[in-house]
Amino acid sequence: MMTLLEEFRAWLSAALPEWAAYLIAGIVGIFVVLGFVLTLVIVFIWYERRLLGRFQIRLGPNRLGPEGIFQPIATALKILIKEDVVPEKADRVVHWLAPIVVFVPVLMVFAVIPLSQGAILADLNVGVLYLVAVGSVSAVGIYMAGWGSNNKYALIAAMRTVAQIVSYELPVVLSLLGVVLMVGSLSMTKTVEAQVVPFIVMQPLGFLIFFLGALAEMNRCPFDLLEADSEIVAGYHTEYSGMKFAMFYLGEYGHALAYACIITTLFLGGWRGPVLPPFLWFLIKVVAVFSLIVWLRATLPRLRVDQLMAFAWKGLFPMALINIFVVAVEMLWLVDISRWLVVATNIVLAVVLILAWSRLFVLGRGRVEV
Amino acid sequence: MEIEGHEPALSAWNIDVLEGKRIEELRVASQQPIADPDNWLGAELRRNILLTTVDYAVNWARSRSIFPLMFGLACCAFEMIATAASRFDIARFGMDIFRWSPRQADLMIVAGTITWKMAPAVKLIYEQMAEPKWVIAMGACAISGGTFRESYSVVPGLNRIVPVDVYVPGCPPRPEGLIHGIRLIHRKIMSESIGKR
Amino acid sequence: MFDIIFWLLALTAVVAALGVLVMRDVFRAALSMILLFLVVAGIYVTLYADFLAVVQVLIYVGAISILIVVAVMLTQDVWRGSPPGKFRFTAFLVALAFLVVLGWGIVGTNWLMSDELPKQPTVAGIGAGLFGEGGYVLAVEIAGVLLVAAIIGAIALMREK
Amino acid sequence: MKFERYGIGVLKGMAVTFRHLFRPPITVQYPEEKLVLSRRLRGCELVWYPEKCTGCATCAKNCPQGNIEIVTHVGNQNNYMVDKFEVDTGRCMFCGLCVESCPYEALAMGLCYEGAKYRRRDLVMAKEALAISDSRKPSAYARPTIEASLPKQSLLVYWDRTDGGQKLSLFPLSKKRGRGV
Amino acid sequence: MTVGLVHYLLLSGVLFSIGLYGVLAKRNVVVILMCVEIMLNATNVALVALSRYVVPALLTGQIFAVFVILVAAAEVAVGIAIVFAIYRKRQSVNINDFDLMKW
Amino acid sequence: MHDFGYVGILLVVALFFALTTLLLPVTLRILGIVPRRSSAAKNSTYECGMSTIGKSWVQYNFRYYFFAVLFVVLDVLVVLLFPWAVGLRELGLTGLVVVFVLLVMLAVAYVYAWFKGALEWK
Amino acid sequence: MTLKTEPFILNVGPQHPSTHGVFRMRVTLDGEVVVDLEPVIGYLHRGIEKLAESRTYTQIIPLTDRLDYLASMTNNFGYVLAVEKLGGIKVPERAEYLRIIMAELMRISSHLMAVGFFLNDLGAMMTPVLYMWREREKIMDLFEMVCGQRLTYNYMRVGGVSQDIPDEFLPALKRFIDEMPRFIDEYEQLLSQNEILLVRTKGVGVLPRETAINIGASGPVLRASGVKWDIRKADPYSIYDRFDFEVPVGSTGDCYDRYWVRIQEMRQSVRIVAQAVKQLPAGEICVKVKQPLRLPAGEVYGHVEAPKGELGFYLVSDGSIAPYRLHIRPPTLINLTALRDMVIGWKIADLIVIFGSIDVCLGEIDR
Ligand code: SF4
Ligand code: SF4
Ligand code: SF4
Repeated sequence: MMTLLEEFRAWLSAALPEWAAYLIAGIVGIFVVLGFVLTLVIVFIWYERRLLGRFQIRLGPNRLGPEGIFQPIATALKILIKEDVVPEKADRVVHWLAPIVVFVPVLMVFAVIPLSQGAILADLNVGVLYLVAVGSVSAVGIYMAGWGSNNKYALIAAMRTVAQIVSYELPVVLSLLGVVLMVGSLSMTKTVEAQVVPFIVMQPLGFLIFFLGALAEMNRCPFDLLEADSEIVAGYHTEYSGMKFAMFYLGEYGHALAYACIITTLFLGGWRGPVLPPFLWFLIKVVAVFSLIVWLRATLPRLRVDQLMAFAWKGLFPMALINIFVVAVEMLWLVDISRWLVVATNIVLAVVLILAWSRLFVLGRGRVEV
Repeated sequence: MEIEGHEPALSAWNIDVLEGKRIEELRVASQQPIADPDNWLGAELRRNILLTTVDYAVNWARSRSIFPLMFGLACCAFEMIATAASRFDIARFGMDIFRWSPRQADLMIVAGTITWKMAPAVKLIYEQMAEPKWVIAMGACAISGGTFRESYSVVPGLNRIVPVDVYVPGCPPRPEGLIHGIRLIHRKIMSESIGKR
Repeated sequence: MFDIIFWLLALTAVVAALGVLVMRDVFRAALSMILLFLVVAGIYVTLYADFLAVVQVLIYVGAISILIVVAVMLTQDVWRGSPPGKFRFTAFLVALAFLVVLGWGIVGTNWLMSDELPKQPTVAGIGAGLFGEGGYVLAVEIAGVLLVAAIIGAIALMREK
Repeated sequence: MKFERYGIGVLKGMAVTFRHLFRPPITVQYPEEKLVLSRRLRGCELVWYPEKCTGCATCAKNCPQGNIEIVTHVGNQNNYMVDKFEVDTGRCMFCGLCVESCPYEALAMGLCYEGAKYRRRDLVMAKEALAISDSRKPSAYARPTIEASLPKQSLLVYWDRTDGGQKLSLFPLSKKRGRGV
Repeated sequence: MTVGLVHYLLLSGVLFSIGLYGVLAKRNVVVILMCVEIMLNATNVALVALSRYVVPALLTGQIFAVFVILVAAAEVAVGIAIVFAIYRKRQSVNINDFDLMKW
Repeated sequence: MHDFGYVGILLVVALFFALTTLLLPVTLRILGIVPRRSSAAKNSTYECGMSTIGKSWVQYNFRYYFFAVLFVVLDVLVVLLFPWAVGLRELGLTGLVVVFVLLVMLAVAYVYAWFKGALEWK
Repeated sequence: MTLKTEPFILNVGPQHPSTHGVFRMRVTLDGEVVVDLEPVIGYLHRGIEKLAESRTYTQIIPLTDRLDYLASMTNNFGYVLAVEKLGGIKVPERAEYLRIIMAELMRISSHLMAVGFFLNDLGAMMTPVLYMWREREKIMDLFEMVCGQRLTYNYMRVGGVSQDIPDEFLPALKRFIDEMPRFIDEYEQLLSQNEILLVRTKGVGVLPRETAINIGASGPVLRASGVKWDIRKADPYSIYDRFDFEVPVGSTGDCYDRYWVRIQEMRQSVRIVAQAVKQLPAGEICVKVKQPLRLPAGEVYGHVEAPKGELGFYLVSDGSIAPYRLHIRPPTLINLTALRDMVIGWKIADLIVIFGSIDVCLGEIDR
């Protein structure tokens, strides 16, 4: 099936030379996607502030425009015209490059996300892996920011990035493997099409692991160690001001949006849904996932870095291993009998594993002899 | 502004001595209050249309999303937090993103008694804030030393070390009082012009 | 179009690789290396190896570079931790000689080129090649053993006696 | 430490926050709606009755920080005429000891709490600024006689009731919205 | 001349030589490790290019590249482990300090 | 390969976007809208209002280097499984057995690491 | 399996999100692990003890407000108790009850803040603080109703209290103590069983019983270590012997116990207030004392169980209108001495949590 973009290109190339059609189609598509992303990011910033306010029995920004919807715009404009301080001791080049390295991959993720039926920029054959791969680049940016600032708090945050990648990348990749096993392809559109039953039902454990891993990768509560403001002030962007800080800020919300989109696509059935138009379904699901993230943020304290690692390595990783193996076996023999049998076994598996692990696994006390 | 340390010089004693020296220097240097930056109050601005529009946009953005720098020093800090808490919620003014890093903050709310020992830190953090920046002196102590003005260890007023834009009296001021002060800051920002700089 | 992209990528790759050598700051050298990895991924894309490209980013940028950065932290005074060594002249000669021989070999060889279009998609093909019957199953298992050995070896090495 | 509770603790906590989502926010939209404050409020000013004051300076004596400056001269009925009555509200800690000690009830705490100023010198209140006027009402701190005339304080304790409590509603914002600044 | 196999192989050769020079000349073990990675990458480029131009219908070259990546990972892991082990003994990552005979 | 072309264009656009947003304040500064007043104190490192003691680029003690090593190796193994996952149906039992052996080996390494205490933060 | 790298020194504070004021810790870190800690205090040294020597006994009361500004009422209470002890002044019944009500409300309020900010230090994004602040606001409302200020009450006087409660006070207070247990339940539900909180606090920052006694810790910090010592029971002052309440005691002395003890103490305080409201007699609220007050020459030590521990006032009088010397024994300064032993070997995140669990107030430490 052709994507909308390809159709558009085919339509264009009737009139234009091949390369021009290609370029124009690409740029138009990209601007549609970018427009979607940036609007949604701005809306999300507002939405989170308001929702967090309501969770905390207060109002949140409500004065600029109807219900304060213009608040993020004012904030963005203000940050834009704020002075930009680069500390003298910092590594200037790295300090300047870091925001770009954080921000660009976030935008790149959206290349493979089907916003609606056929509305995908590039339906890559390796879409699912592409997501993880691109996602891991922005961690390098965070690391650069932390190191380049030449600030001890930022340095600690940078090192925590390493800890986080090291622990969460594996469970995330493994849980994605579960999805791929069920789809039989790495393409994102195929993934959506394969979800007659959303994968959150098909493999709840995989979803849980992926969700937790995603929380860690986008530095959200309870894994927001990189900017744990009660510990290390502002984390890796302690020394950033002005537009560069805004870039991190946008990047953070862009990340959240990206992961909300990914979770929607991979586990919630993407744009599929009855009655409403596909794009609306997609939007609703994304907002729902994001609300869940905000809800977690409003409730939970954060883990310590070694506990985070222990949790990932001793908890999520073995669970994910068992999960993919079971899923593989199911896909070979069980799924042909009945899809619902798979659902049932997987739910049982999830419950059993969670119960077992809660009993078995011990988070370290964390004291180190010095 | 750095204590360069090669290992032996890094003893706690040496650090203390260096910091003490800095306190004394600051103390000597700040015997007189800094004049209030208030000349805009009377002045009538003459600006052209373009400048006015740009000014308006700039000031609109600046005044409506101030990131406050939390600078709680003493009792007043708790009224400052009360201002941020649910009942008074300065998030309504777009101030819900509290920054602890001076790089990202616009408004320093100094709430509480400033001692001479703390004064270098206050000054340094003020200086590390990125432009444009504003300062509120909250509470009697920050305005004038308040209750402890006679004391040997207290700075008699924040305006000895940094210029203060708005004074909020009270001991501590009520949260409403602080919000009122913030609204004064808003008004001040709205009257600023980029042409003047 | 394709040519331009290739030359761009090739140039960046060489510059990035030279950057690793030239920079005294080990951290910047590591960043330069990461850039090289990314560019190599781009080169894979031009060679129709999409799966490899993604794996390149995932493994090299996401994992190996992280490990190297961890090791960078062991350097004392990272910002001037990579001074040129004693044998740089000899090394330069050796490398140059190697390059000349290699280049001569490459240019001189008459490559048997095939005009077929490359196989797409690659993932399933690689899967079949790695795990299918008649594929490199044994090699995969050996590689698995190697990796396990690497883990065990690394842990044994790093543990304190 | 084991995760013995299978994550139930986390879910319980989340239930609490979720419940709060459907409680009315306790926020007062300050510049537009104002809380009725305590009748004994010690606001950030003092209220002085020029005609009641005898210039005895008991208040100045009782002020812990000597914050009240009184200069008097002897008038023609052998009384004191107050030349200067100055309080530095930028320094006063509003402890109320001066008010409590005034034998003639000529000094009271003010009800004002919005005292922010741009200039330090504006905070020093002289005779005229201190004197009672329509806009400057005394509070009932240590003045039980005027207590009854002041409105009742709105209390958060009665937050789900409308009598004597702060009024709250689930969607307060759509109804009342202030300008940006 | 359009870009073809030779270009890719030359690029790979250049990268390989750069890596080689680094391995021989550098003194910081971590940098040496980086240079080894560069060399491995160069080989991979050659492998994939050969696969693309010589046997496009088969994916042998790419499969080989996968194996190279596998080995590279193992190599880095062990390499870093050695660096750590030596660092623990010598408090340094400078190769001049690694007087292996004195271990 | 068309799709990767779009990704490439997106990369260029994204880079361009990021660069312009970063350079916008620089332009605005020249126009005088963004203020700039730098001083030695402003450009000094922030550390809670105190001066930095010693240097900030320090040798940082990772106590999780075991995890890092383990991660690299396991990550490679896991990524290797993706082609198998895609072709699961075609590869059938053979593939499953191969992967099972791989997973067992992986588990062995993992369990070894666990028992050797590599999964403890020491 | 250690690796030696150079440790580096990090300033945590004075302007730091979780030093609860202007405390500064010079932390020597090895990676994330704290290997040494040097507390630096004095950033809020306001010279209260010195200022007190030049003020009359009444004028000192507002100064005591500013000691532990989260528990001003208790400070007032402790100070006037000391003065009354030296002066031999008998306080009217009603005033005694009012004092108890205020002190216990203050304890609830202070513990709310302690627990809230402790949870905030754990990273709970302000939510617990804001919930608890709601209850604190209610208490503030009540105090404001009585004495016109939200934070610095200046309410108690030598010989009684400054003013009687207004009519609407008691109904509001009754409503508050009726609903308070429900809110405490809610807080417990919010995080007490949360797995993350448990792994972050259980077994972290243990203060063994002996050490706690040796350093002279008091208050919840001491009780969490398993010592049943509460001045309200051990040396009943005012009229605490008339109330029926329990002293919650922890077992291991870790951060979780300190948290738990505080929550339980809030419940007990609610109980005390409820009893006091029931027994509240009518009558005088203050005995007349001669102004300015002169105390007989001599010295006295008066102490109360402040929310944070034993708050003592050591007063030396030479018969003049001002004290010759006033020394304050701040509970948190003493409790803080345990910090270094508790944090060494823990991570920087734990440092913040352990520090938060001690619940310090800088106004009191630096004085
Ligand atoms: S002004 Fe009053 S409340 Fe504020 S810090 Fe000073 S003494 Fe405390
Ligand atoms: S205000 Fe009262 S105490 Fe003060 S001088 Fe006047 S009459 Fe005397
Ligand atoms: S309120 Fe207190 S500080 Fe203010 S003038 Fe009166 S006695 Fe002095």
